[in-house]
Amino acid sequence: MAKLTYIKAITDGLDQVLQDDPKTLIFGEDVGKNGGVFRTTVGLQDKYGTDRVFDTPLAESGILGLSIGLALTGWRPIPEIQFMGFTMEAVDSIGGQMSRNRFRMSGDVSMPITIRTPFGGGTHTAELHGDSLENLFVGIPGLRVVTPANPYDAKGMVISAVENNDPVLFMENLKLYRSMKDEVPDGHYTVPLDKAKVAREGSDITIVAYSAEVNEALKVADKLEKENISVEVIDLRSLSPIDTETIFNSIDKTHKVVVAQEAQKMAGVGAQVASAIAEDDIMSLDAPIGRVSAPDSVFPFAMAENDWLPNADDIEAKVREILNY
Amino acid sequence: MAKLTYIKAITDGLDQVLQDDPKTLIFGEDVGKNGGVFRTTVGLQDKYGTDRVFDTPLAESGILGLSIGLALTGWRPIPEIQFMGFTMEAVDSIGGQMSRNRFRMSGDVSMPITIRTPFGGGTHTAELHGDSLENLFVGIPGLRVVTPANPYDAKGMVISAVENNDPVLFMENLKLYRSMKDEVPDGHYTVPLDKAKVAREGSDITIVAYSAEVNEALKVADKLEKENISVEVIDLRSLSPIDTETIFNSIDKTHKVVVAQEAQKMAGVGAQVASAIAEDDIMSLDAPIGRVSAPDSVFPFAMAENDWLPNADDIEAKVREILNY
Amino acid sequence: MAAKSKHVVDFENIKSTMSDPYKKPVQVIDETGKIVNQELFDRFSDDELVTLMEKMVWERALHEQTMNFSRQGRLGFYAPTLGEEASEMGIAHAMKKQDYLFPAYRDLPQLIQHGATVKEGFLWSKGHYQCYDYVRRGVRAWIPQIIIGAQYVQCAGAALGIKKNDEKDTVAYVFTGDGGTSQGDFYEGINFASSFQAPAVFFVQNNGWAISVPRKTQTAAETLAQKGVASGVPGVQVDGMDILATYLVAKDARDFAAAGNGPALVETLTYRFGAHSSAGDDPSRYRTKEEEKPWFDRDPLIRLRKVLTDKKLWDQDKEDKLVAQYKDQFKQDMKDAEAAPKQKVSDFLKHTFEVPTPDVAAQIKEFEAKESK
Amino acid sequence: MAAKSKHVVDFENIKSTMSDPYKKPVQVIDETGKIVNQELFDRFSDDELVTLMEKMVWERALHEQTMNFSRQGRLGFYAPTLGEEASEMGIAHAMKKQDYLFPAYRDLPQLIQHGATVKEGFLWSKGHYQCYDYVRRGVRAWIPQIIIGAQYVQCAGAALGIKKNDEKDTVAYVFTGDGGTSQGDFYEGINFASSFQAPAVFFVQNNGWAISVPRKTQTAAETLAQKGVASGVPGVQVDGMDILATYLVAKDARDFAAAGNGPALVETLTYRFGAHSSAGDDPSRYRTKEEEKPWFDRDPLIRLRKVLTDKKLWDQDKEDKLVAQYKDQFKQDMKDAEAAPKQKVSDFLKHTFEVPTPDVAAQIKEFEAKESK
Ligand SMILES: Cc1ncc(C[n+]2csc(CCOP(=O)(O)OP(=O)(O)O)c2C)c(N)n1
Ligand SMILES: Cc1ncc(C[n+]2csc(CCOP(=O)(O)OP(=O)(O)O)c2C)c(N)n1
Ligand SMILES: [Mg+2]
Ligand SMILES: [Mg+2]
Repeated sequence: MAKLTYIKAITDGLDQVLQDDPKTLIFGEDVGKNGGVFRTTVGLQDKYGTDRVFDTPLAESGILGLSIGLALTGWRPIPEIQFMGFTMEAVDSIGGQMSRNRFRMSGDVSMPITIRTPFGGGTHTAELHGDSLENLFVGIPGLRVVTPANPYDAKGMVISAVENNDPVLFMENLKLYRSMKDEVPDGHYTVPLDKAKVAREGSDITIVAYSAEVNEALKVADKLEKENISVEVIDLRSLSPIDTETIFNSIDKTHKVVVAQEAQKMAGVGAQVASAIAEDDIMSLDAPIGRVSAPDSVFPFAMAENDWLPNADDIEAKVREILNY
Repeated sequence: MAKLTYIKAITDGLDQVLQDDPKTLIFGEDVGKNGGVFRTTVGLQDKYGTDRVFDTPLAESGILGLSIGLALTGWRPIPEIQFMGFTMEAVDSIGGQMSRNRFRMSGDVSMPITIRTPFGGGTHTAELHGDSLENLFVGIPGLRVVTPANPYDAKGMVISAVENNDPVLFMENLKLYRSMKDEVPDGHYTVPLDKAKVAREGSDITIVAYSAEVNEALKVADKLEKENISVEVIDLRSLSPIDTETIFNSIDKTHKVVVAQEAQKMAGVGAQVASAIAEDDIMSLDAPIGRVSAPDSVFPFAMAENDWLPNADDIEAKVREILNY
Repeated sequence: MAAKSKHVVDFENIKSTMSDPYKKPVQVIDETGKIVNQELFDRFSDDELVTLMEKMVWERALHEQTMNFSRQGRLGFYAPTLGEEASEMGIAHAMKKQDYLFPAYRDLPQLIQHGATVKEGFLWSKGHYQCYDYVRRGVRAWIPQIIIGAQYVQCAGAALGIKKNDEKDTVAYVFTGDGGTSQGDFYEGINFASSFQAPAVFFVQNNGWAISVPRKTQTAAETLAQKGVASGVPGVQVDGMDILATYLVAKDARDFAAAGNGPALVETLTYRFGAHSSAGDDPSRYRTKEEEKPWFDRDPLIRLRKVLTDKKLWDQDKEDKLVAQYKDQFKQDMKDAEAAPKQKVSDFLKHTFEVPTPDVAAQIKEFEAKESK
Repeated sequence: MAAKSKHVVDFENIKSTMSDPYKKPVQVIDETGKIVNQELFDRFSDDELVTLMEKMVWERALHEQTMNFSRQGRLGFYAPTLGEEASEMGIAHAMKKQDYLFPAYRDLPQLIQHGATVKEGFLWSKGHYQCYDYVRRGVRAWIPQIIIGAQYVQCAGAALGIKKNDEKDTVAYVFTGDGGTSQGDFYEGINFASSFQAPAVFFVQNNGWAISVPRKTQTAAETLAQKGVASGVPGVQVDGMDILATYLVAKDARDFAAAGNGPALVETLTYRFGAHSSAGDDPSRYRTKEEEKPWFDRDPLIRLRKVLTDKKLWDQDKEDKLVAQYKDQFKQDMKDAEAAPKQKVSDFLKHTFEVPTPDVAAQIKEFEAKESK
């Protein structure tokens, strides 16, 4: 056990899978000698050599197309897309190709590709470097979309993602990279890719969130505890598929729910959660479903980010509104 | 007035905008001499010349990048993407570029681009030629996503789309192209881009649908009428933004709703509608929200399409289930 | 001249000469059936000449029979190959079993030569999941790609995979058309393979048209062979109506890549004699009979037939018999395809993820219930 | 030799010679300050030489001052330009006011030369919406593009727009780096412009590195100038540390395109002296001092300073004064930038669509309520 940052935990997980399986490959822009622009892959090229960890030309469609060809010839690719904004250059490789191959081959051909990519606001970076673009991908059948909210999950989930035989889009939260530290076990362990986690138990209201927004929700839970309001916080972890069972179990207990996401409201994950509840568990509710999100503008200029991003205050306000409904 | 097919109505609308505004341009793969692989632009090059209606090299990112540069230099581009599956090659041009420009320029720069593209299943065509990929686009701020369900709307909406100063993704339903005929006025008229339409009034239950699924819903309404069940059918027309007002008005009357889409369930539009209801109008409901959609597999091989696509029977079953809740 | 000397860089001259090295298509027999390069011709044994002719006859018979099936409504989307037999079979003849093949939608004949069955080809066209059984059988070929360009970036990955697997005498083969060369992925694929010096061979079958868009609209480059220059990949044009030239060039390209020299690019000059696809394309809408005529005269079968007939290796009777035999077989293949089991949505759903998710599992149940009715 | 003659196509030879015509970078003054092409040198008046020097001094002062601001935490993302002054200012000097400029993130100096203000440059880096006011003011320049490659396809569109508008003596200018040449959009942009023979000039500033990835990893092509060949676009290399050569080549390229000959491509050979960006890049992680040293010796200011000093057109005192003057101005520009109004989310929301949708209108109200607290 050691106290690791979120980013170090991912590095640790990648180190583990490179060690465990000689067919794993890490590649992308700057992942080699430089160890990634955030240093997520730092040290791995030195340790495993340029055959296993290497830089590519600067082209995202090329990188993911390469992954497909490598998977076909027996490799287990772990490509990095330097920022999630750049996945827009490679949507066909994801939605038109790798996610369809198991289906095409009646289950007999796997595409065990883990696409790692950083996302999420709050770091005042350049345009298209912070956006939450998960909605582009959560509607793609055959693709898993996951994102950890803490260092423990980060390591366990990246190992699970690589070991999983489905293509996985592994979203890493930029703001959490260095702002969060946790006890993380040494060596190999896994965290399931398709199970939401009850991040905190409670009985009066449920907050469903993912990634950095989970921590905002936990702050709200802490604060409201002092007023004897008991908040249950669910960390989705998997954005596609969504673990509705864990959500429904919670709502059956609390009868009230707020769904929080950092992305704009029109962007799908929160809506997907809300619609699942509205279809299959609506009668457990005794208030409308509360939604917290960024407003429906383009992800804003860096200087305005803090006002735009939904935070604990926004969640708290919505929780109180639903509680008082 | 003349009875026109859905596709002819679009051709008519395009003819109108080319005539009205000398800055409009139609371009893409095969749109010129050939008049498009479906003949949607047939005759337009002859009438308006190769300067206004022309073929491009075969590259979708190039086509939409071209549109942006043309819009910047004062033109009003109407690019065609031959099938919606190929929009995956050009997601950055749509989500990373054209939809952001008004925002970037504080409202002073418009990107009056109308991207036309055919979509939708039921024509037994090759892979990636029938998929409903609207979910890739409905979460993009600044982009309008619309789709007509009948010839009258098709002409009026394509004219509105071109005249509108926001970028518009105009989705044309392949199966409806030639299977549907309607009275369509001559000359110029518009249909609003952001208003859902009550396609049929009713009082017992609301079906919200779009594109070909509207016609399936109307069949159900006809059938149930014979049993004295009064079904209201709402045609969304705009998938982003969604006209929740029209939906809420209907639900306030019927208190029951089924949301039908041809796309897989995990793909966003139905969820977006359901979540809006669950957030803002849940207390009007006296049953869960019914969802009808394709199942969450890849769009299937052509020979299996008919079993996979949701049809009137599926909607009817769901309507009965919700009515009997 | 005075004005010209003011320029520091003579862009006009660079532009007008850059294509010169790429404009000399290799040819062995010309369209009259005359042997124009005896040295190259002599490399072929009589048996090999006959084999090549048989392959072209087979492809043409397949074409004719599929057009027949199409008219009868027994096929779905299908891309006719009439006129492109020398290009497709010449290249296919140079492939080895261990090579990975990345075909596009017009490359079913090469795919079948590489190990897929005709029945699978028909199932692909009809839209039945058993069409890809060849992959499961271990044939090293991927799916007939619909998304133009995607096969090129994937081919680069397979070529790198071959290199990393240290597989000797193995390459990745990929096809696109003249139109396909305009895609960003075409360029990225070649450039990636070249950056890694991986054993890929890139084929461009330039049949003059991308549906209704003529070759000249795609690019101002005078040849498509020169597109490799952008990535340091040597390219060459070959007379794609001459199967002997096409085979020799394809084999050289394969040898070059297999020897570890990095990728090569081959442009075959051919022509699509008929419609783009079986889905309602009508060439008379966009091209003239005057344009078509000289290309029809370059029919790849005519010229090799002439050579073989002169050498007494071939006669019409033999050809007719072969065609009849092939077509009978295709009819049987179609019957087999038509006997394929009905596809179940519940099956598809099982193959979305390795292990069905709860939502999908529920949908499987739903469909199984429907299907058992 | 016997073995070699067996090949029909000498791919090895094609590969080893294809870059030759593109490997002769134009140069006027070498790194010691020696005039190596007197004829070209004589085309410059003394005034013009001084102007070019001043522009480089201005860019360097801007660089130094922004690095200062960065250390003080007064800027956001910023891409240093140290070492690239000849390349950027040489090209900028050839632009005309009516030209459309498509810069990338490292091209703020050219953008400012074209009509944006320094304050707007700072606002761009900080992330404030007023950074794009130059577009609204009618400066024909687009945004410093973040998505590598996007500027190239958009430039093709602007070039076509210029052609359709029948605007004379007007071109579209676009920049990318060596890394950027690997993107599919780079290729599609050039190919589209060329297919339409539209007046675009494509610049590649090859500074040796794409963050930590060396030029040689991007492509096996020996030059980036030859990338135009794929699209029939003439390309040329120029010594990008020599502002006189760069300017002359850029001007020729512009003239060529403006005259209706279609696009041209220019690769400037330059070097990024410092870090990739202000966001924590450390070149010592991936390159050696031995590599850097000879490039530092090629500093574009050193060589022109030497020539001008020899001609008594320049002295250190003059330069120091200029630098001080520029820096004072930049400090004022920063103060102006810092005085920009607070950005309101409600404003942003108003600019999502031309007319706010009901959902957005509700959100505007919500934020206006928050903002007025
Ligand atoms: C990405 C993409 N864009 C467009 C299409 C539609 N399309 C199918 S074939 C074709 C023309 C292709 O021409 P070419 O590459 O010359 O090949 P050919 O069909 O002539 O063999 C087009 C535009 C597609 N399949 N994929
Ligand atoms: C589509 C895309 N992919 C990746 C990046 C991340 N990125 C920013 S700069 C850069 C390197 C660019 O190198 P080069 O083109 O040589 O330009 P330079 O920065 O050296 O001027 C990378 C990978 C990006 N901005 N856009
Ligand atoms: Mg073609
Ligand atoms: Mg660079």
